Amino acid sequence: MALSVTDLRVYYQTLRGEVKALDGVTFSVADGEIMGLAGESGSGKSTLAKSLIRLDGRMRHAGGTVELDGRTLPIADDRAMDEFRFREVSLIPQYSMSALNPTRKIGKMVGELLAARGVPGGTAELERRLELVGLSKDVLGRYPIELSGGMKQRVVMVVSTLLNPSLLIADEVTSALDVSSQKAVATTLLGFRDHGLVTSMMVVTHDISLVYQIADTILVMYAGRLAEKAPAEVLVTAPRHPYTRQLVSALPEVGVRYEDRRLAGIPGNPPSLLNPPGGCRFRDRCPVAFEQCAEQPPFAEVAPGHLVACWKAE
Amino acid sequence: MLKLDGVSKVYRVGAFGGRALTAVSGVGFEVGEGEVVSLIGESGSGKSTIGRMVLRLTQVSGGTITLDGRDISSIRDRKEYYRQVQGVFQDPFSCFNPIFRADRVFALIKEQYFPGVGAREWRGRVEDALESVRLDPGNVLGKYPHQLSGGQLQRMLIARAVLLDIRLLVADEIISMLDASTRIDVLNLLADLRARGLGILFVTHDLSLGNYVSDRTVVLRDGRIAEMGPTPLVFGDPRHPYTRSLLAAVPRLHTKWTDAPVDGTADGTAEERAEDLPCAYHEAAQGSRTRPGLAEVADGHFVACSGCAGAAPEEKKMKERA
Amino acid sequence: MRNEALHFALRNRKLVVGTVVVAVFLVAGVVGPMTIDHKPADYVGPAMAPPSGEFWFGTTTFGQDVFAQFLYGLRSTFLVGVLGGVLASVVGMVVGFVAGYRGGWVDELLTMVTNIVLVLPALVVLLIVNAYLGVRSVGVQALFIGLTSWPWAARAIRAQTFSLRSRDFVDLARLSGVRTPKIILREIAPNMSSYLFLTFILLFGSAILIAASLDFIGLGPTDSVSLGLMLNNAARWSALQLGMWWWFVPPGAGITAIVGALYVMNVGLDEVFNPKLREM
Amino acid sequence: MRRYFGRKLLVYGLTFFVAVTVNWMIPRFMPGDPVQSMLSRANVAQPAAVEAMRAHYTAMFGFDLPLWRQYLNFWGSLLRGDLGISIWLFPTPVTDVIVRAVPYTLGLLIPSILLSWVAGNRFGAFAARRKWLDNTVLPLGYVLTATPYMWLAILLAWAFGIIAGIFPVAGAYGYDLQPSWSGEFLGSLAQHWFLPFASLFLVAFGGWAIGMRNMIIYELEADYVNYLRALGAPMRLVRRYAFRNAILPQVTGLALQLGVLVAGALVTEIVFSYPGLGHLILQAIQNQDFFLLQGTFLFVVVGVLIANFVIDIAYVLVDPRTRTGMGGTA
Repeated sequence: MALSVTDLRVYYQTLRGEVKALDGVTFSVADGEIMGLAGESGSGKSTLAKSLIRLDGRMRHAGGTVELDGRTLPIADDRAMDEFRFREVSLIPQYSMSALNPTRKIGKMVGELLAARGVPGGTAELERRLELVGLSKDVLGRYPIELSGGMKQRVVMVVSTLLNPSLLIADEVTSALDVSSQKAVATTLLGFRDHGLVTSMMVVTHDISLVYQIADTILVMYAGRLAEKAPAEVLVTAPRHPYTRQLVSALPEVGVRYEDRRLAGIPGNPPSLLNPPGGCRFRDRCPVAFEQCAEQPPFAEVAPGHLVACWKAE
Repeated sequence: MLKLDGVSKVYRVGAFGGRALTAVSGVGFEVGEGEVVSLIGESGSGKSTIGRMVLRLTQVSGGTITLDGRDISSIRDRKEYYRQVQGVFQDPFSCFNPIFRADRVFALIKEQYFPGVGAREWRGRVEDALESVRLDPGNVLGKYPHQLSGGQLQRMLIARAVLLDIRLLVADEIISMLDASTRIDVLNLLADLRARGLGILFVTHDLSLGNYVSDRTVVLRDGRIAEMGPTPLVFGDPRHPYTRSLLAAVPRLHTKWTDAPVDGTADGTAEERAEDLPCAYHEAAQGSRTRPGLAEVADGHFVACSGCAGAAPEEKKMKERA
Repeated sequence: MRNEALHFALRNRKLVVGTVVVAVFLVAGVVGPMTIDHKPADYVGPAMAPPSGEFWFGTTTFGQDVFAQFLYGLRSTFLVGVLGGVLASVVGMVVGFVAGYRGGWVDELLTMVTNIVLVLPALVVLLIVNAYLGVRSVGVQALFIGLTSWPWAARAIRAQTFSLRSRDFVDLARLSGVRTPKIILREIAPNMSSYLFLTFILLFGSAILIAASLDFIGLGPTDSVSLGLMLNNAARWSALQLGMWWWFVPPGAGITAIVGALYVMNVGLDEVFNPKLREM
Repeated sequence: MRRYFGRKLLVYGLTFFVAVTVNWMIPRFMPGDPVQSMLSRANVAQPAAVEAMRAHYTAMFGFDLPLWRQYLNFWGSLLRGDLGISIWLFPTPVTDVIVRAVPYTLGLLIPSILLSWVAGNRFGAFAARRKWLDNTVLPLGYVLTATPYMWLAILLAWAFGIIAGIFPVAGAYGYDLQPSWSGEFLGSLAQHWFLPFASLFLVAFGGWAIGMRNMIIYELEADYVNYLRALGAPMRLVRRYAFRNAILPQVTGLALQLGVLVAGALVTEIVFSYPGLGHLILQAIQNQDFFLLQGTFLFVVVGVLIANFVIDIAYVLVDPRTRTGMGGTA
């Protein structure tokens, strides 16, 4: 079991009070598993991704544990986390285009980063990996401004995976890209796992169709909690949570036309996480809600590898 | 109704406009009443520039855009034009001035176009417009933009356009920033407007969205039309290698990329494959080249040269003639 | 949203302290002179008297009341600051808005003019202008200060306008048929109101400092007293060598306190308007 | 690159042109006969000198010529280095008076600007690290930048010169000394130099420290910092990068502040009767020596323009983006 998260709670401090962005999350990711983490804005998916590597200034660890390869990650302790970052858990950020120091040559920056982390040399490996994503070693002698957006993204992908982390978090890496580059980036991620450069991966996205292409399993979040986790194929073809079901059926696909089949969205809005209502958080928008939903359903296994948080998911 | 003819846009960049950058070149297509035309392209394809030129937010460098046969740049009174043509943009949050209440967008319309209408009657009209986009007026009026969701804001903007009783709506990536569970409703709204006789120019980078809602599709690449025609034809029988590669790259829900035929794997392979396939433009008969640079391969289905080897000698000939 | 800003404004120590200091001096400058029955230049007391119950700040070599001069000086200091600051803000705003919104050659031209005025050292230009003016008043001084100190404000406002111009709500206003001046005034300027206010505060402070320097060199107003002029007189009549600290400490301390309080206010306001800085 | 410098030089050229034109216009468009008013206000004792001066100025202004001729002649004599003759130090040419004063001003300005910039930046970056430092240093910094240069100069002169008696408070060297390379003279020079330098340094230092502190805090929120922190880079490395990037706007700030710094040096010289350009300006104003004043004005403008250009070059050297960006496109 590469990653196991137990009852993780992370709150955001805001002017109006604490936003319970992540409110009791329990799941695990197996060795070699690529898990897609899908959800809409405000679902808590980014908070989850961030809290596994670095809480930002306004985030507070309110409870729960994270274990990676049997060791507990001290996620609330910024200093103690440094040891794990990059080596054990690494991140490809959403902001790849601006993730590189603009006034340092790329090679120099990576060298200084590696030296600071106590990793000697590594130039040959770096060049080899750049080649793997189709970049020549010349980019090391250049400043970020001299590279195109796509090149910067690939450089960041290579740097992030340089120390063969056990867990790689890819946070919305494709959302700003065109379809053809999306595909290239997604297949590169897949290649990292297949070449053994990373053990497991969490691909955070709002685009289920995209993550479906490369993920083994998909975890769907709603309003700070988990809704459903299942093998990708199952989640897309036979979802059990009413939210997932409605979400998947709201996605237009190439070939579906308005005249032939009118799709429908989910009416209503997610609840505010400042003072979230008790019980199932989807209940107000749920077509099958009943009395029991006033109580929070457990995230229970309904079939092997298929977990759902819904009283009606049998 | 709306007709673009050989439209180009050249930007001057650098100090004192030293260099020229061609964003759009020689684009021509039409949007009829009650017709949704989607303009599909990747970033840098010039699709948004075309939308802005139609909205007269950017000047046309070459060619003409006409509305009912009238060159839009010759319509001196912009208000007269904007009464008929309106736009909705990508980022709903950026469309609202954050320091004012959201319904100010309606107030602006009233102030500019209907100063004579009484407050009560106007309120009735606003409420009707909001209901027509399935918003509860009580829920959205009087709120600040940050208190509303992206979907609600986007619908308010559509309601704003509806208030003017327009004939053409330019919808520039209007749902790409919305959540999956609400975007389809906004898309459906466009289809409803079309049923009311509105022409819609739907600018998008997302093929599945364009396919869902549009009657005709124009595929842009580097500022030029690669392929255009009735949506079922363009998506069902793409003739330009670029269209094909785009379609191959679209993530689908029930088919994985890996399920596709082996030749369509990672990057650029579709392009390579194009060399083997004959270029639809040069295959077509001389007589079918009814539009500049485009050959009509089926009824209303136009395709441009794939950039094949056949282009070189022909270009040479053209140059010699010129 | 507005109330939120007020909420933080009242809890921001920097802002409150800065505002109180400025307000105290402002009241002293406005009301103070009315409580004193002699003119600042009148010879009312013994020469060179140190501070006492009668003359709080002592007297000059000629027996003038330093405290009276100080109060009147505050008045002209504020006057120069406000007039110069307002004028510079207005010029900076007009140039910045027009250049940023119109772009193209208008922008090129205005930027060029801005850069030229920017690299010209303001004080030296003011020096020769003022030197040729036989009679100088606070108003004329403020006028010329305003005309020379706007460039950085114009540059900053231009940059802000430039980024706001591309926001969709500006396009939407255009689609609503609103004309350019109205768009600038009603869509763009309100979004920068906090920024414009901060700019004004900084210009206000710098106008006071420039005026003080001019006065000190001997190009101050010929018809009234100012804090800078007091320093000039103190230096000219050897207050330093005579150990008359009460003559040169108060005016300088007054300027420092006002300008410093303005700067601190500026930081406080920035924190109030910019939520990102609130946590610092 | 060429384009960048070309543009900068164009602006500086135009600025010089504007400065010269202003210089030419002011006496001509102010009310009254400039020569008459100048001479009547001038404190010149010998009547012979007055006549000589009148002849000189009338010829120089050339009022019988059309305006454009006057303007061209003005440029002509300017380019020959002829700025007229000082009234205060009649009959020394203005150029000579100024050239004698310039070294003193530069000797004050250059060290105080450079040292305050370097020290202020270091200190500001340091203050941004610790909350208590930030809370104590910041207010001090604001007080320093808000202090009028001449007031701090007066306070220092009073405290260290009059009360403590450690430093002299007037002149550039002892009255009993003649300029030479002797140790005694150099020592006196340094002693006289220190207080004006210190007051210039302190005021500017406060400004740079605050500017740097704000820039560093801004930089520490940049994406590249978040990325480095997410990869576990130690704060030491992150701070180094942030400092280096925060320095860039401070270089630009140096150019923007030049005018203020020069103004500060001028008034500081006046406090200490330091025989630089500031002292000349005071004398020129008190003696109604307009030629000296205008000549000094032109010198200062040219000096500031040259300094601006030096800073432009420095900026290109420290920011790789300008180099590569321009190299790639120009």
